[in-house]
Amino acid sequence: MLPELNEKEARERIAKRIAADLEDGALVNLGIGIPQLIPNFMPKGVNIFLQTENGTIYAGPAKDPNDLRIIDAGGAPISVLPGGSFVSSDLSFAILRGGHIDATVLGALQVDREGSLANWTIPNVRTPGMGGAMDIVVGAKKVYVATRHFEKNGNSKLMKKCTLPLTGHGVVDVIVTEYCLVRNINGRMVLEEIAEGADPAELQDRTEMRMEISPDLKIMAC
Amino acid sequence: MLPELNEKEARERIAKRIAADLEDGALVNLGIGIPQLIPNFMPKGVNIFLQTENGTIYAGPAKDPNDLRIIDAGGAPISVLPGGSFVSSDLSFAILRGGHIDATVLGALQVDREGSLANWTIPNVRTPGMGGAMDIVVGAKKVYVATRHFEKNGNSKLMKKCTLPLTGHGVVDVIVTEYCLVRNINGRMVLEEIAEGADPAELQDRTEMRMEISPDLKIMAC
Amino acid sequence: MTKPFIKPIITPEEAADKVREGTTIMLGGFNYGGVPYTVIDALHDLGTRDIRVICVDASHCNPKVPQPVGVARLIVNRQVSSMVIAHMGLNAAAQEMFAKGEIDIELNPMGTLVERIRAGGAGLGGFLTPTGVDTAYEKNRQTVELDGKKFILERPLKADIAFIRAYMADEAGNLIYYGTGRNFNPVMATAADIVIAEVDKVVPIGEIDPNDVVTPGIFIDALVLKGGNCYAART
Amino acid sequence: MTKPFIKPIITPEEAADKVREGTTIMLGGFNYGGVPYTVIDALHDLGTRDIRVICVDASHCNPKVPQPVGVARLIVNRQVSSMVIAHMGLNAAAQEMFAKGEIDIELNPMGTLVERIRAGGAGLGGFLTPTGVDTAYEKNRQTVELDGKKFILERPLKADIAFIRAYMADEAGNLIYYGTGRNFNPVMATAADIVIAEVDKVVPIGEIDPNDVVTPGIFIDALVLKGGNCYAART
Repeated sequence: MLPELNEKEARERIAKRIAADLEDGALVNLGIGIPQLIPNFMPKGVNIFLQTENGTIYAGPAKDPNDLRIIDAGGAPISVLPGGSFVSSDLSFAILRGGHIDATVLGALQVDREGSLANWTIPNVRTPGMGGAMDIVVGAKKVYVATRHFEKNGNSKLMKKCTLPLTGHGVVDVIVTEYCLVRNINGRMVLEEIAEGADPAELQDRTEMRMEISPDLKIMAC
Repeated sequence: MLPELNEKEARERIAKRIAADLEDGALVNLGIGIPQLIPNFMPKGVNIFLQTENGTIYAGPAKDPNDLRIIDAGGAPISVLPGGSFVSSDLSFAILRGGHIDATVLGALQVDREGSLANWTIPNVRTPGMGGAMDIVVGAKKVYVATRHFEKNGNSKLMKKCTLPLTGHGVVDVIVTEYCLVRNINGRMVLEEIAEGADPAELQDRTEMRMEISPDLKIMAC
Repeated sequence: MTKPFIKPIITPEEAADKVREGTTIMLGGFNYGGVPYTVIDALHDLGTRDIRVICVDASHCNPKVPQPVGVARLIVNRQVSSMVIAHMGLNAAAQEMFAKGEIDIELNPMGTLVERIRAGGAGLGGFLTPTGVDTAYEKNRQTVELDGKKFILERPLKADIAFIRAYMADEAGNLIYYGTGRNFNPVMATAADIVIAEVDKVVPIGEIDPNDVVTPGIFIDALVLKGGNCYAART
Repeated sequence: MTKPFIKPIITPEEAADKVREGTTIMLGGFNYGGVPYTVIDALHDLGTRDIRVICVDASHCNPKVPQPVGVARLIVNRQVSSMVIAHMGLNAAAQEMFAKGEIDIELNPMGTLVERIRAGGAGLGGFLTPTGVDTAYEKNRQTVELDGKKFILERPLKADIAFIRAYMADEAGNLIYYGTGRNFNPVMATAADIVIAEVDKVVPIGEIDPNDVVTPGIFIDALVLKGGNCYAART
């Protein structure tokens, strides 16, 4: 049996693991949800800089919760840190699509063995729209997917091939769930780390995406 | 015989006539040469606003001839007038190509009956390059050509068809020379005004471009 | 038609009244920020129907924010016949109308959307982007392959009227923005026949340094002062 | 490689020394304004050859200005093997070398040139422009017809290094420009692997308002202080 985690533990573990993987000084764009927890878990001495797609370079915590003049893409008040700036959306997306962001972390509805990501629509159920995600996944130097491993019904979100409309094809570099870290190494999906107490064979058994188990498989830091 | 004019008289007459044709309040881009004389000849009570392709909105006369921080496209010191601003070249050319300029006035090596203009190269002789002219002629709402009527060898610069490489095809709205004003009316080149003392038949005889003489032919204001 | 050098300050109602049935409008803003709330409210009160809207998102109308905000007011009021947007995740009403086929919504990736508007303003015929390649978004869109890489060919967008939002204008219509309220506004200012900017304040010429201007006044037809709507007040 | 948050201030020689034979560089500037003269001088003195240059114009070298200026110094010194530019009307030497086939020069319309650089920086595959259609410029270029209108398909431009010129930087590399010195500089800042900005002065973080920044520091690798060249002094 895979170790059970509650929602909070699972989300924080994912955020913490990605926080530890980000390069010091990296310029990072974070999606809504789990990715937003990452700044709370940065290792001591390692700093990342946040870009928001609505135009903040170097976003920081809000100073006044009622002031909506500086917000993140989700509409929450934020601030700009010293050394930061504001840009228009054409420049913001030139930054995102043009390869000027070191990493992005996004949530997923599904992610698959080809490195494809689906996170913008469940046809006939819910269509929030792609927002900026399609541009970000083609432009960021490194694309992290931060996602719970399973759907509520127990199906794995790591698929052989996404059945939902894609956000991007072959764009994902690293998948982190509460049970594992999978790295896309030249198109091979390699299970590099597994959560303490989880059995690789069982995890693979319950995961539709075929993973190549690293000969150097490690216990996931958390 | 067409009345003889010296260089200065000819150039000033052309500038003066175009100045009188420009709409009050128009945003205008002026090429190098004769077009630069136009601001000196604006009728009383009629104002135009100048844009320079290197990024000045509302250009005015220089304040300090040694300060090269604010220059026109030709490199001459200018100033920015109250209400003006500076833009980068991508925005400057979005303005020029995107139809946000009311009029441009450009010099010509040749201009022809199809409304085409050649003014950027004489192959194997001189190739200054097109600079911004190709963008400007496709984007300005109204394209004036300000040119001497004849080459030094007596050939007319108003051609049946340009023999030099084009700057733009079918882009010219008005041609003003020291002898006439020709307006492109839905592809018909109509001689609307002729200089005092010039005979339409003789002018046509010495002009390669076939002009349709307006039934309402007027003496050119100068 | 040349635009006036000194920009008239008009009422929100006068601004909204320029919209007719079938008019295509652009609305600045991204989520809560940089939205011309005051003009949108006037347009809501005027009730003009069959408005075609180009904007970033469908704003808020959801269990957390049940009173519709900004363009969501026009949508819920059935004034909007079509939209080109990138996101409607915070507008449950719009998603429902979309699912029922009651509103014509074209979803674009956000970077594609802003670039299409920029292309419209810049006189370009279109552009090639890697965004959306090999996804469902690519369907029914023209693609071009160059040097073995596939791109989607995107077309420019223009509007009859753009209602934008800036922080401050001078009397010549030069605009500066504040915080994340900049977003789509400077690009939309270039891509519509008529451009009306809602602002916090209008200052005399000279108070905005010509080097600091973000949107030159040449694009602007008129100014509207922002009103007291609770969102206008906070942005 | 992430770029440093606090930008090192390096010497013009250190900046110039990043250029190798075969390196493609972008040089900001338009005529006299916004040119990184100090770095260009260092590059001249270093004598590096086979440099591929992307810039607006070939600067000055003509009967009125016989001493070559800016990039004209590199051209006359035979350091430049190829150029993509829009204008060389004020550089008689370059025109002569071009006529003799001694330098490979690709002329682009200026709006096309700046847009190609922007496309390079923005991750686009190209764009469609009406500029140059039905002229000699169209020859050997791909065209696309859309809705009965013909456009030239233009491709992005990128460089290994961009040397740009701004008025002022803060320590985080945020840049503002002065007057017509802005020109191609902000766009070039987005389109090269390494971007080095020559500036009048570097101020502490906080002295440039985040709303006034034109080029965000994220694009910048290093700063150079402008030197005493007579043109640098006047711009």
